[in-house]
Amino acid sequence: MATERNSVDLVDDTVVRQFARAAVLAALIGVAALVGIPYPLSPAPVTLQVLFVFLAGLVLGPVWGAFSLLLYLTAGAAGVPVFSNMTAGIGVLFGQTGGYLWSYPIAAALIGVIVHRGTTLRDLHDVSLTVVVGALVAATIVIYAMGSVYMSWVLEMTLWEAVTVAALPFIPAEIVKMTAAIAIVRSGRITPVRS
Amino acid sequence: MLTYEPDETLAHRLDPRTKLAVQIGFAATALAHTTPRALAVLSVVTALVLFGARVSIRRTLVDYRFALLILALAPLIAGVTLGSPWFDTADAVASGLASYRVLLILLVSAAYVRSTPVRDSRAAIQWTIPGKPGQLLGIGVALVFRFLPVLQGDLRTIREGMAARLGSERSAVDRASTIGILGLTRAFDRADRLSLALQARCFAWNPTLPSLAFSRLDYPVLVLAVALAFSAFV
Amino acid sequence: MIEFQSVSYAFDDVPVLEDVSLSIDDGEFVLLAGGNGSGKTTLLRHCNGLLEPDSGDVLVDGTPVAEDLIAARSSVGMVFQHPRDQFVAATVGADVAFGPENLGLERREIDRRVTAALDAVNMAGREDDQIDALSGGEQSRVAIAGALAMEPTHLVLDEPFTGLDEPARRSVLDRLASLMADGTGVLLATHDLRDVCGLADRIIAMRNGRVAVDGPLAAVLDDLEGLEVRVPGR
Amino acid sequence: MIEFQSVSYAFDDVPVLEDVSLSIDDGEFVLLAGGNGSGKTTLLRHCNGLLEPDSGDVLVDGTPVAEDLIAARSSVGMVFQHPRDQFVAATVGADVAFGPENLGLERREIDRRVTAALDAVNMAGREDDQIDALSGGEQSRVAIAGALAMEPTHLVLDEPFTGLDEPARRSVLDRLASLMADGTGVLLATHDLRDVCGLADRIIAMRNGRVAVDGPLAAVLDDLEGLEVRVPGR
Ligand SMILES: Nc1ncnc2c1ncn2[C@@H]1O[C@H](COP(=O)(O)OP(=O)(O)OP(=O)(O)O)[C@@H](O)[C@H]1O
Ligand SMILES: Nc1ncnc2c1ncn2[C@@H]1O[C@H](COP(=O)(O)OP(=O)(O)OP(=O)(O)O)[C@@H](O)[C@H]1O
Ligand SMILES: O=C(O)CCCC[C@@H]1SC[C@@H]2NC(=O)N[C@@H]21
Ligand SMILES: [Mg+2]
Ligand SMILES: [Mg+2]
Repeated sequence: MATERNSVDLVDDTVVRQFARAAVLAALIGVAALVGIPYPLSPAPVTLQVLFVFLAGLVLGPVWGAFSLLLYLTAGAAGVPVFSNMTAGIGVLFGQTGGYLWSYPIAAALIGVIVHRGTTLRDLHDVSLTVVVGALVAATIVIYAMGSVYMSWVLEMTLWEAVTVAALPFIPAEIVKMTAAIAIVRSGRITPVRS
Repeated sequence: MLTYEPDETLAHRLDPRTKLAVQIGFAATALAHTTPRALAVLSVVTALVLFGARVSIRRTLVDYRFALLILALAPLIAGVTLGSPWFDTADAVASGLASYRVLLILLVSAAYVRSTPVRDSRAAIQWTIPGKPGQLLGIGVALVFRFLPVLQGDLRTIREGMAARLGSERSAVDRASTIGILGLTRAFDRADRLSLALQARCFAWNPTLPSLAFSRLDYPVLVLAVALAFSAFV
Repeated sequence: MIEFQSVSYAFDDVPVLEDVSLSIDDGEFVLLAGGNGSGKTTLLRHCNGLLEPDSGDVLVDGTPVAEDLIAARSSVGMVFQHPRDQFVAATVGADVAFGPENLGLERREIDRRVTAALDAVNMAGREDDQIDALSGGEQSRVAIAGALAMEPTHLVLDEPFTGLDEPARRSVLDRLASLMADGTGVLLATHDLRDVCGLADRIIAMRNGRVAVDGPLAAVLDDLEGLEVRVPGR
Repeated sequence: MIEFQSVSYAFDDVPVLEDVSLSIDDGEFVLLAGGNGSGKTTLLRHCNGLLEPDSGDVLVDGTPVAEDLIAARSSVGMVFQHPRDQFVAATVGADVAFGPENLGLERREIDRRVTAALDAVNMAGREDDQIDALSGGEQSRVAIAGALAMEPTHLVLDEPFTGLDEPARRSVLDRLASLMADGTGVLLATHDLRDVCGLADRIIAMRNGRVAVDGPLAAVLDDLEGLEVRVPGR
């Protein structure tokens, strides 16, 4: 019995806390993607996924935020119906919206790095609004750049055609999501785990 | 909804790693080729895969209907030009062929989803990705699978909890923000309780992995996967 | 008065309530007994329209619930089986005030009701406590206060005593007794009759979604045998 | 043996445990009684290092918990106050196997333990059931099985009987009795002594975070007055 126990290598308690949050957030993005509203102006549906990408970066920071999104992509690839309109499968990752999906971990990491200035998390009340807005805008640019470039390539459209259908129509919705993300973290009811 | 269904098909009997390899090989070559001839060959492969997993094409197309809508739109968008001739048929055909290969990739992955329980995917991840990242991704997939319905249930009970005390009398904005913030705090509370549960049950870096083994069936299929991957370069 | 007229309900084709008829008069205290999964919670959720019958009718004070949901929800107060499902605010005071606010009452009246309701569950002066930081039993009490503060004419409680300590249980029972004296009808689900049957006028026991027993406790005690409920003196 | 040596603990400066000393021997069944908010759950969470004392020591089999978390977590099995907080997998079998897997046992031994644990709680053959589709009582039993499968030498249960119907309660009690006979130490929190005190060796009653009473039930029955717990015969 003793030898058996000694071989157990427990996951550190602070890692467990961050990991559990990352996993639940990944599931939450799946819930947000359940109802994709098809949007007549674009070949991509309007969903709330991006809002949770924002929150992942803000609340979990660059490492665990990015991990959470990577886990989201892995779960979808493994057959958990977390992509828009309850779809799943590796095919979606290579499909026409694949560029957006691959951008999520990068966007979350970017937000985390800008807002927390590194891997130790800061109290979000100490971060100026300008920095938060700047981080969210930068992440949004990454998401749409990757989304449109990939779409133009995989569907053989010109880049400009892709941008007009895959980026521009979403700008108003994106502003709403940014506002919501800021309101949520400012409400103080969800705070980063800092130790 | 397209999900795993227990069955005895050829695809169900394959090791999940083999099936992952086939999908990746197929996607690689499909992304590299849009000639009608290549697409014809890939269509045959797709048909075989779907047959091997006994996937109903009609049902699958219904599940991917939103994606299909988009794939159908793309050639139109590509074809439209500002100014004469207003519609460029060559552009539209090129985009149409490109869209078609995306459809094939989606169908092949549908065969995986239909034939592979999440538990097998988890095992494949833990066996394939080395070290701690592989462990966390593997367990994480199982947790996402568990929490997806739980969080949906939370949203339902929040709405019911509000309705029972006449929350319906509040403004739409007030209601939406209450549901949003409550949904989030509840999810994070769940995460914090989940971490206690994991700790209490000895969550470790080196657990016993779910067992996986290649059978004789897997080897020819693996060869096919490698062939598909290499064909991306020809 | 709450009335069920041959109500049936199924979750995804699995029948959970079958041909249930019953009524609870004003000022009456009725226990709803039955083992795990017998359909108690499902029945209670019909009283204020959280669920709608597949067939049959539920009437509150003579009006079908579906016809006037607001009337039903303001006259039927409900305490959920899991208190955590019911909270809509971060602090005790804000949560208990939620219902009265939706009734459009004046601030002073709201404050009076919040104080009185917290008093009744032995949580006086705890308005500013965070709900997340309460112990399990304290959360159950706040959930009960939330329903009491609406001062409904009918109260529906789903196993309200699980987790409550002895003084809290007594104080809630006292409060129920005085409410009943003022004409409030009470329907209380439980599988432990020992604590409440002194006060109850009648017992309705369920089995497999059907009403198996309905009558005054003394008269039906023997019929409760085999219904998976705990009865006094055993 | 589990020992507390003048343990104190505060949540954000609010003292919740104050100078708690006690011990539970192997094979002993100790009840932890006390009203809502008296600190039972907080105390139990110290037994396997989910919380760490601000001052004082908690020892499991003579070793401070903080010094050897692995030993503490593998030898103290814990059943949470809310079973729903405890599940880490979507199906019964996967959940019960989680602990043994993380102990790094062999697959065959894991399967044996899962079968034995589910057997012990009358859930044999239910491995593939979805946890969310179980009734409340069945969920409680699966939670208990998850702790049993780790074959701990101490078992810590936080109000395991709330929500269980009569047959379920009996079968869990039977299992506890046979575990004790095999030398497992059991610490069970409750504020209703009526159901369990026949089996218990000793009662520890808490008030405001302090141990108010500690002794065999017969000897301390009168001292329990005013401790907000329900005792037999009242
Ligand atoms: N959301 C649901 N989906 C499918 N089945 C459900 C759902 N909710 C309840 N059931 C099933 O309906 C039946 C009755 O459930 P209900 O919750 O009404 O039981 P109960 O009498 O309240 O039991 P308990 O004492 O455990 O609270 C059970 O068999 C349960 O499995
Ligand atoms: N996370 C927390 N933050 C702050 N205070 C807390 C927290 N958890 C518990 N408390 C407080 O600690 C005290 C003891 O709580 P605990 O949960 O240990 O009580 P308990 O004896 O288990 O009660 P119950 O019978 O209601 O389960 C309570 O007053 C509670 O308000
Ligand atoms: O298939 C998927 O799950 C990916 C959907 C991507 C939707 C993109 S993300 C950016 C943009 N904003 C939206 O609301 N929808 C699109
Ligand atoms: Mg119930
Ligand atoms: Mg407790």
